[in-house]
Amino acid sequence: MVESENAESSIKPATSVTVLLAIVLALAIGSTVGLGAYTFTYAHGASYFSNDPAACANCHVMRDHLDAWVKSSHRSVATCNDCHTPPGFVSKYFTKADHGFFHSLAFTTGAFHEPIQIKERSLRVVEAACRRCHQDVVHQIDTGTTSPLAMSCTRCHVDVGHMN
Amino acid sequence: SIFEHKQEARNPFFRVVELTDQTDDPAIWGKNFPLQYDDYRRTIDQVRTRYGGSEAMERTPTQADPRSVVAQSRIEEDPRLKIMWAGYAFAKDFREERGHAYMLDDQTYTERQKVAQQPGTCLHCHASIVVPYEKAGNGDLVKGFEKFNQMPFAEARKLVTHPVACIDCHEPTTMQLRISRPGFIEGMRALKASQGIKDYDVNRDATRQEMRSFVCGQCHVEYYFKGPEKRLVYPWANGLKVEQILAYYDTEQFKDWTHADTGAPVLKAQHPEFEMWNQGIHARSGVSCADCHMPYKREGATKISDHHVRSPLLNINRSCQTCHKWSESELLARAESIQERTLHMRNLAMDALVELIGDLKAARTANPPPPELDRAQMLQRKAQFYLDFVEAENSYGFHAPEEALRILGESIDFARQGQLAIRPATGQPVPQASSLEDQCTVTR
Amino acid sequence: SIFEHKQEARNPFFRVVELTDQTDDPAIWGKNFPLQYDDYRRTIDQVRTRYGGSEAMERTPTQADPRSVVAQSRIEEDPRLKIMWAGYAFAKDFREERGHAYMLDDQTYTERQKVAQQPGTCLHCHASIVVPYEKAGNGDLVKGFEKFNQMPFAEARKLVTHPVACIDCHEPTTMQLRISRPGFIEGMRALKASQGIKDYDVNRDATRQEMRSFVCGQCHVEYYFKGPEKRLVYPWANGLKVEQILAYYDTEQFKDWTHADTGAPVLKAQHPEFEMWNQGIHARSGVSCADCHMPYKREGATKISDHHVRSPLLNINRSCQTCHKWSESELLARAESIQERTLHMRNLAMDALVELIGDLKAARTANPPPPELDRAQMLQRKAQFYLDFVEAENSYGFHAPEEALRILGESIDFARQGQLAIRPATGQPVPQASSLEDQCTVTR
Ligand code: HEC
Ligand code: HEC
Ligand code: HEC
Ligand code: HEC
Ligand code: HEC
Ligand code: HEC
Ligand code: HEC
Ligand code: HEC
Ligand code: HEC
Ligand code: HEC
Ligand code: HEC
Ligand code: HEC
Ligand code: HEC
Ligand code: HEC
Ligand SMILES: [Ca+2]
Ligand SMILES: [Ca+2]
Repeated sequence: MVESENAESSIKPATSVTVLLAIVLALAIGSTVGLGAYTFTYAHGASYFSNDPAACANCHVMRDHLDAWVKSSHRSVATCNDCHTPPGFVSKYFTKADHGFFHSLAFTTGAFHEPIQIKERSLRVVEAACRRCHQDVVHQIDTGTTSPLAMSCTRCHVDVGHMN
Repeated sequence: SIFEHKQEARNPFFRVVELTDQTDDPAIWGKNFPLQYDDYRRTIDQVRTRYGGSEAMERTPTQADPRSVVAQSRIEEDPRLKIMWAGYAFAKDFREERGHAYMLDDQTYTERQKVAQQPGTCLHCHASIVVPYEKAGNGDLVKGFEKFNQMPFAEARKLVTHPVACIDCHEPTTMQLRISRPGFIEGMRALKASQGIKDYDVNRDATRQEMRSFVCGQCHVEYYFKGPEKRLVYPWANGLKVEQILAYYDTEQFKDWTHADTGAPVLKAQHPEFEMWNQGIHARSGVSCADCHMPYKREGATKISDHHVRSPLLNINRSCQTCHKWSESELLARAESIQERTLHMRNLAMDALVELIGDLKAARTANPPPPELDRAQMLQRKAQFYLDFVEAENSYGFHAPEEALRILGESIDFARQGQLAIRPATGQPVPQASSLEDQCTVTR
Repeated sequence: SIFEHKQEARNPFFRVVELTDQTDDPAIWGKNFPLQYDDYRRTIDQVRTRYGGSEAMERTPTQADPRSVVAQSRIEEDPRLKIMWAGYAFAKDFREERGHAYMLDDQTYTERQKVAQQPGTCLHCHASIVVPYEKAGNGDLVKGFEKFNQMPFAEARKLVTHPVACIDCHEPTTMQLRISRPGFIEGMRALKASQGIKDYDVNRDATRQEMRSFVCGQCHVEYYFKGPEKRLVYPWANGLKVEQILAYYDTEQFKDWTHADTGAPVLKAQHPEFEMWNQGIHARSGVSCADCHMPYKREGATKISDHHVRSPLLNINRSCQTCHKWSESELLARAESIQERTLHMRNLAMDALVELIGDLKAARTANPPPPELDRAQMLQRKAQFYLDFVEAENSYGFHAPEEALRILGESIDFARQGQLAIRPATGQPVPQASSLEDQCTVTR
């Protein structure tokens, strides 16, 4: 099952921050060497920092997800980053760096599982995003736990963002 | 951030009255949670689906039974049930179950109370009993449970007032789900122990999603009364599958009654919804009872769990369509085609069992009785328990379609083998007048 | 690298040779579609899954049978099959099926060719036959089909060279899917007629998604040879369910052979994958054979259909995970638990059938033979066809789990009723020397 109480609770900003900053800055000034960086610029890396869904679809492997998003109920109300990046400058750009840099790497090496599956950490980001917009709707049901995965929205609303 | 949001979420309820462990009247809880309370009261509705729900049948109230409406009788719908249960209270009165609002009355006034002396144990699943148990046990739930088990039903009945209520599923201060039934707590401990998990505590160890099914598993399960103390026990020490439960009863040498026509030591299976659901694809996929029977509904600005617990087929858009994109009519057709197939095999199994019972009846009077009579009786016990395990399960196979068909197929095999056990071997000619003559002339 | 990815994205494939209705050599098609061709050739791989795939068994080639590798023998794995098929070619040789690359050789060299004289009809499903049919019919596919049906196998065999190839499923200029098999075209017309749809033309009326299953349904179906013309017919005029197909054979008064031990007029079911899939939840949900057995795979920037047709359980991420979020191991476990349950019931049904065959064997020699012998033989025909319908279906129930269990349950019931039919009634004492004496004294 998708959801599990034992799944320990959400991102630990404290520890992450430093790591993130490092990567983010590195990317920003483009001083990272190797394919990753090459790909990053080639795939319009800069557009990572925009909210344009097309930015994500620079990668054809993201194309299906863009298409599925266009068919989804959220097409007109939420873009990729609304769901896939947490709020707050640092964590937001860390996540983008993750999608941008590590995905670039994975994409270039071709070393990733197909079909692409969301990672637990990313799912946490998404689950938190649901609550960001729908607090009022769910405040009664979303109780009594500190892990967003303990009460998973996507368990039932799996295709709000991507309608296949 | 997530954290702040969570903190707010912790206690999202605006309370007008304080609720304690003594508050068993749902009307008082309703002051704090009017939406849930309104739906809860609607379990009084009676609507029939093709195989479920229930039909409101008018009746003229009597002194003994003041009910003016009951659900349809199952034993009149299918008289073969009377043959299966010959000699047991269920052959006198067995009705389609209906909404939670009726549980206390239906238990109190069923004919089954008249033909047999029932213990207070019965109330474990038909009343709001947390407070009464604690009172009877001076604060000790299990002690109270044991006291109730040993009272006669009539005496125990005086100590309860409500059908299942808020306090039976909720912890009053946080509104978290909570298991209040000793039968389930002990049953789960035995089950987990059989899987190598020591002293499992359901209220401590279960996930929130599990609790959304466990609160129902408190009552929607197979059970029996153990020993002279009439302790309520869920027979799960070997596992939840029909063969594991039967094996448990065999080692306990337990029988519910002796079959009137055949003398076989037989068992009555009762509403194993929780056990069957566990064998199905939905449970395997993490889908809980509440997901389907208490789906979320939008009330004004917020979502709440629909406390009008009922057949999901009366509420397909909320119960099924969030997960399944098919149309309501298509989803209804899918559920009904599963139920139809189950019913078809259930009828074949019922015919086989009735024929076995007929043969056993004849065989007992035969002189000499066939040598394999005992084996045939044990095969009846098996065939009957397997069949009743699906018959008594109230989803007509939907909760676990493949398991239901597997069980019915095996039931047919047991019943037919029982018939074969008490017949002369094939090839042995039926003695006919003529052939007898011949043999006589030979001997002459 | 990503640069190439973008290049490929622009132009997935361009043609180097022209393909016509005469081009039956897949190697030539492969020049235009190297990716599909490479995968197509990999159907020579032999990998075993828990219940499927196939195992490569070494053997020393002989003059008569030059194969150095075959698949494992099913009749050695389960000798009860020989009893079920006593007196029929399948009792001599029946192996696990393997990849498409072997279809022509396996058909040519099976022992079944030696013990019985087979017609050219067989090749309809074991060779690339579009071009040979048209040649034989001077451009008329159906005429060619009829000619082949009436030749002896050996003669017809000389006219074909390839196993199923591109042209058997594709129209060469557009690459659209196309049905080339008269058996399927006529079978579908009969089926649709029974549903009130007049002169249905599969190549004209089928949707693209339907075609993704129909191309497989050309061969993965139950069939028989009708009349002296040995015309290949798919028995679908009443529908695709087992009882509808049996009813068809009964009205045609058709039997495959007379059972050697029992004299019953029995039938052999063969690979009804298409029929069973039609009864399952996947078909109902619009999931085609190709979705699972030829899933899309990414080759650079383009997605192609995996032409390495094989067990989806060897390719779970592409075959299942596009629709199911569960892990590979969980999906494997789900499929295998369905197959395990099917196998369990299949074994119970097999035991029941074998016992019926034993009883019938004894009953025939009895004097006088039991009056109900014919009825028992007809029950064997039924029980055996039902069992074989699941046994011969190659997914071990996965294509339609509930239907498979329903069929097996009914098969058990038929077999046991057959046994009962030829036994003296219960309660009738077995005639014993003593009791006979008594009766004699009485008559004196
Ligand atoms: C450079 C190409 C590329 C771009 C641009 C790209 N992705 Fe990805 N993405 C990938 C690849 C490759 C994977 C698979 C990685 C894996 O599974 O290990 C992936 C996986 C993912 C996943 C699932 C894995 C996970 O981390 O949970 C998410 C979610 C995702 N991408 C979102 C996005 C979003 C949102 C954007 C735009 C802000 C984006 N991607 C832009 C290539 C890309
Ligand atoms: C309304 C919220 C929402 C929006 C907007 C959204 N997604 Fe998602 N996305 C999700 C959810 C929820 C999942 C996880 C689905 C699951 O559990 O399988 C997901 C999963 C993914 C995955 C991993 C594949 C998978 O099925 O697990 C990728 C890649 C992805 N999204 C990319 C994108 C891209 C690119 C966009 C913008 C075009 C986008 N998403 C927009 C909610 C959203
Ligand atoms: C950027 C804000 C935003 C995010 C993030 C977001 N939503 Fe929504 N959602 C909306 C809006 C706006 C609507 C449409 C108005 C309404 O119905 O409230 C909506 C509608 C919905 C609906 C009703 C329509 C439908 O699709 O059935 C559901 C359910 C829903 N959201 C669930 C989710 C879930 C689950 C997530 C996280 C995976 C999510 N939303 C993420 C803003 C958001
Ligand atoms: C067990 C299944 C389930 C889970 C888990 C679930 N929902 Fe829902 N949700 C539903 C159903 C059913 C409805 C439709 C209610 C109705 O139609 O009255 C719904 C409706 C909604 C709506 C639309 C309300 C409206 O009509 O405008 C939103 C928004 C929403 N859910 C968000 C969420 C979020 C956010 C979460 C996680 C905190 C969540 N849901 C968890 C089943 C679920
Ligand atoms: C995936 C959805 C689903 C889940 C999960 C589920 N049920 Fe059901 N249940 C159904 C359906 C559908 C029916 C058939 C209703 C009908 O025939 O009208 C049903 C029938 C019932 C009935 C008989 C209802 C009637 O109308 O007569 C009871 C009692 C019941 N379920 C209890 C449970 C319990 C207890 C659980 C958990 C242990 C559970 N169900 C889990 C869908 C579900
Ligand atoms: C305290 C015991 C108890 C608990 C807890 C309980 N039930 Fe019941 N339930 C009953 C009884 C008793 C009946 C039959 C009432 C009658 O027929 O008078 C019943 C009837 C039902 C019915 C049949 C309604 C109909 O129309 O036929 C459904 C559905 C059902 N319960 C589902 C659930 C679900 C889901 C849960 C958990 C959320 C649950 N029950 C919890 C005892 C319980
Ligand atoms: C382990 C929980 C449990 C116990 C103990 C229990 N019941 Fe029930 N009872 C249920 C549930 C759940 C239903 C609803 C499902 C059903 O009817 O199959 C029900 C339904 C009923 C019904 C309505 C349907 C019918 O059978 O006519 C009656 C009457 C009834 N019970 C009487 C009794 C009596 C009398 C006893 C004690 C001998 C008893 N119950 C003990 C759980 C229980
Ligand atoms: C048969 C069991 C049962 C009974 C009785 C019951 N509830 Fe619930 N209740 C549930 C379940 C299951 C949930 C969902 C909890 C979760 O998802 O954690 C729930 C959730 C709630 C919630 C949280 C918000 C929501 O709607 O999901 C409130 C508030 C609530 N119930 C109030 C009540 C009140 C008031 C009563 C009595 C009138 C009551 N309940 C009776 C089973 C029950
Ligand atoms: C919270 C999600 C959820 C809900 C609610 C739900 N289902 Fe399902 N259902 C599933 C999953 C998951 C499966 C397993 C197949 C899969 O993995 O997609 C499934 C399988 C099924 C199947 C195929 C099983 C079989 O035996 O062929 C049917 C039919 C079905 N559901 C009907 C229903 C109906 C009817 C309801 C409402 C009463 C319902 N479901 C409610 C998630 C759900
Ligand atoms: C939803 C997925 C799915 C669909 C659709 C499907 N199959 Fe299968 N098929 C399977 C699985 C899983 C197996 C079991 C494979 C195994 O046991 O290794 C299987 C087994 C088989 C086998 C035996 C393969 C072997 O390895 O021995 C054949 C032949 C077959 N299918 C043909 C078909 C045909 C023809 C159709 C359409 C009429 C079809 N299948 C539709 C999933 C599917
Ligand atoms: C021309 C007839 C024909 C057509 C068309 C055909 N098959 Fe087959 N298929 C066969 C034969 C014959 C075999 C067995 C070959 C052997 O054992 O030598 C076979 C074997 C298989 C196997 C078993 C492979 C194994 O490892 O056991 C699968 C799976 C299969 N086919 C699936 C399909 C699917 C899916 C389609 C359609 C896309 C299809 N077939 C189309 C005749 C055909
Ligand atoms: C209607 C299509 C069709 C016809 C006609 C047909 N086959 Fe097959 N054959 C198949 C399919 C599909 C398979 C693979 C599935 C299986 O083995 O069950 C197969 C498998 C086989 C195999 C390998 C497995 C085994 O049984 O040992 C042999 C040998 C074989 N066929 C021989 C023959 C012979 C001989 C004939 C003619 C008497 C014949 N076939 C006619 C479709 C057909
Ligand atoms: C047993 C049937 C079968 C055979 C034999 C077959 N194909 Fe296909 N082929 C299919 C199916 C099914 C599709 C998917 C078509 C669709 O979705 O419309 C397909 C699709 C294709 C496509 C379209 C692109 C793609 O991959 O989806 C090409 C090109 C192709 N096949 C080439 C070939 C070649 C070359 C051969 C011979 C080496 C061949 N096929 C043999 C069944 C077959
Ligand atoms: C193209 C989509 C698709 C593919 C591919 C697919 N499935 Fe399914 N599967 C479904 C649908 C749809 C259902 C029906 C339940 C529902 O409506 O969600 C289902 C149901 C199931 C069920 C529940 C049925 C039951 O009898 O309990 C299982 C198990 C399952 N699939 C396994 C598999 C496996 C294993 C594969 C790969 C071999 C596979 N599926 C491939 C769409 C698919
Ligand atoms: Ca009911
Ligand atoms: Ca095989």
